[in-house]
Amino acid sequence: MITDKQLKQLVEAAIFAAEDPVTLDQLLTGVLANFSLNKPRLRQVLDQLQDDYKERGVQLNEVASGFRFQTRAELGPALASMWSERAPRYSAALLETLALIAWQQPVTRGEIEAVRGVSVSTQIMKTLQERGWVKVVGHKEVPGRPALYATTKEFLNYFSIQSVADIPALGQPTETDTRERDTEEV
Amino acid sequence: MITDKQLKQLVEAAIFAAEDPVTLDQLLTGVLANFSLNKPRLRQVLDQLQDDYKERGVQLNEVASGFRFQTRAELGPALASMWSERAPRYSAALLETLALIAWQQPVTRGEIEAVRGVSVSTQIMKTLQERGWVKVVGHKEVPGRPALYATTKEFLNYFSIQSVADIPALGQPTETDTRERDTEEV
Amino acid sequence: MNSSLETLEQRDLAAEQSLQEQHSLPLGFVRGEPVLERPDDLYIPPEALELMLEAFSGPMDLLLYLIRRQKMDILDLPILDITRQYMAYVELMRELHLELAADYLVMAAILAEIKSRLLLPKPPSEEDDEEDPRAELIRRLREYEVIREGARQLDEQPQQDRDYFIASAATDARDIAGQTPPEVSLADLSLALSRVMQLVRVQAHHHIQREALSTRERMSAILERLSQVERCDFVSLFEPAEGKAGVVVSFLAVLELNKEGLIVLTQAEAYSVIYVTRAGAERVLEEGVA
Repeated sequence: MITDKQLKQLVEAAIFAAEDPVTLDQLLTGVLANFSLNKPRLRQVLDQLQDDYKERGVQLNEVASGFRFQTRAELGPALASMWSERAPRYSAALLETLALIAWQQPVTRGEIEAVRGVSVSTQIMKTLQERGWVKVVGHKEVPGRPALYATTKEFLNYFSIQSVADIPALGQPTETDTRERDTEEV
Repeated sequence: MITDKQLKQLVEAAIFAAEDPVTLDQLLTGVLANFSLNKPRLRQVLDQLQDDYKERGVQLNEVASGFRFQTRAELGPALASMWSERAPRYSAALLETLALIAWQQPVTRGEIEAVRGVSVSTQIMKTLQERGWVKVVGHKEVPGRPALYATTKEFLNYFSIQSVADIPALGQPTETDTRERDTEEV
Repeated sequence: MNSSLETLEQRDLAAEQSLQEQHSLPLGFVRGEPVLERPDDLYIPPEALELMLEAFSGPMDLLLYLIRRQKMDILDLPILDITRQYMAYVELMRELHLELAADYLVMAAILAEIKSRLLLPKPPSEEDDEEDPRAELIRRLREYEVIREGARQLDEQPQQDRDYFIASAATDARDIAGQTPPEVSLADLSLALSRVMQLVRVQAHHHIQREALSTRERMSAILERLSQVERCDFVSLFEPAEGKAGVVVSFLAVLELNKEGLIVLTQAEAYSVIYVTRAGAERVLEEGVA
């Protein structure tokens, strides 16, 4: 039989080794399959583990899809430097979508796609909205009631312009235009 | 300033959150950049962490390319049953090729074939490179300029060895081979 | 795993047969077939031979096996015996048209050559000078043996996802890191705008009016306002402080919104208040009134 200590080690290791959160059932039918164990007993083990990690850099949390270890919330900002390489540049597709929204607003995704001749990825629309540059101002009264997108005040503020009409017109390239333009996809 | 407890939590969380093993330098210039810390002090923290985890289901190990947490050795069989699909098995031909590259690196495919007495399949070389265990480090200046292969730190990490010398059979060079052997990763 | 191990152990070479060979061999298939138990009986069922050859990683491996089976040292390579046995296997492979044979044939040629040199009578005077014809093969066998043993030891090392697993924790730190979005210059935006304008010009062949920009923007502002209030007074859409130009822009925006069917203008009677509602909202309003 398995000792209490071994049992705790096994559950702990299984949760750490799993790529996704692990449910009680997954543990019972997986690593614990050979040790007839009931749920209340496993719950106890998990409670103990949660307690063990209370003061540690990672903690055992129960999320919607099961248990997982995650880094302590307060450490987030300090840990963020591990991934804070310079943000990649926005793709041409994203900027063109943004320009089209600015120009043709209020506009549906279908209308943007009609002009660009390619589908606009959900990721691009999400990025633009998360950035606060684009928002939904209504829905078009056609089948499917597609969202109508428009630019925001934050968008104007970011580019320090009063209105989208202030976006420099064609034929007046500034010196910054000559910069390298092979933007990376975000 | 950061307390000793916070420091330990931060290092612990960073190693758990990192995708690959983490070196002292990576920690010092990364998450710890804001806390003027020296290597001996960080070593102490890592020693303490190693100690903290001695009896746990996961342990802090130093492998070829840094520190990582990994599951306790005895738990391997029980855990493997949960993820049997994750454990690939390698053919004798692949392992021999890998051992030969580790032992005689940098080595050409022709040289591998000469020792094994059998042609090395392109599939094996592809698999070894895709796994990140073997890479081309140059070309031999002979007709055809064949690629010279060497093993990587990922290879050492995967097989839990610090250096090729940890494999006793490969530990000592053959009398026929006096070449520099420890072509470390660049 | 256990039953297959036992099967292998019957093969009198358990001590030297390497672990990884067991891996590559579909052992369940063999079912205790005494494939290698009868060294002198060269009858081997074709499918068993195929499996057996799979167990060997090449001619060197087969040679080593033949030597070990005779409990001989590589240094004493009994070339006549080994060559005879090796040729028998190769002959079988040829009969079975096994693809593996090519590399095995090269070794067969080497063995045959050594054998012939050994059998050739030598002038006694030269005997000391001439190198043992087996020397090169012995050297290769020893070198190969190191590799084979190295591969076996490598396979016994703790391997990721087999003997140990990487322990990792989820983190929200990555999302925090992702919160520094890329910078965009106004010039970049201008260039993107000119690209899409060009696209439209090519598609529509109509004149592009940049002046329309502010009208479109005003349309958005009106729509947004109408998403917050059910309806509003037409007059309230105009901001006198904006001056004449601003009023014109607002007026154009209302006309355009109406044309595109995005708003509905209602007026109970002449000169009464004109109400502006979102298209689709009027139904809700009417229901509310009724």
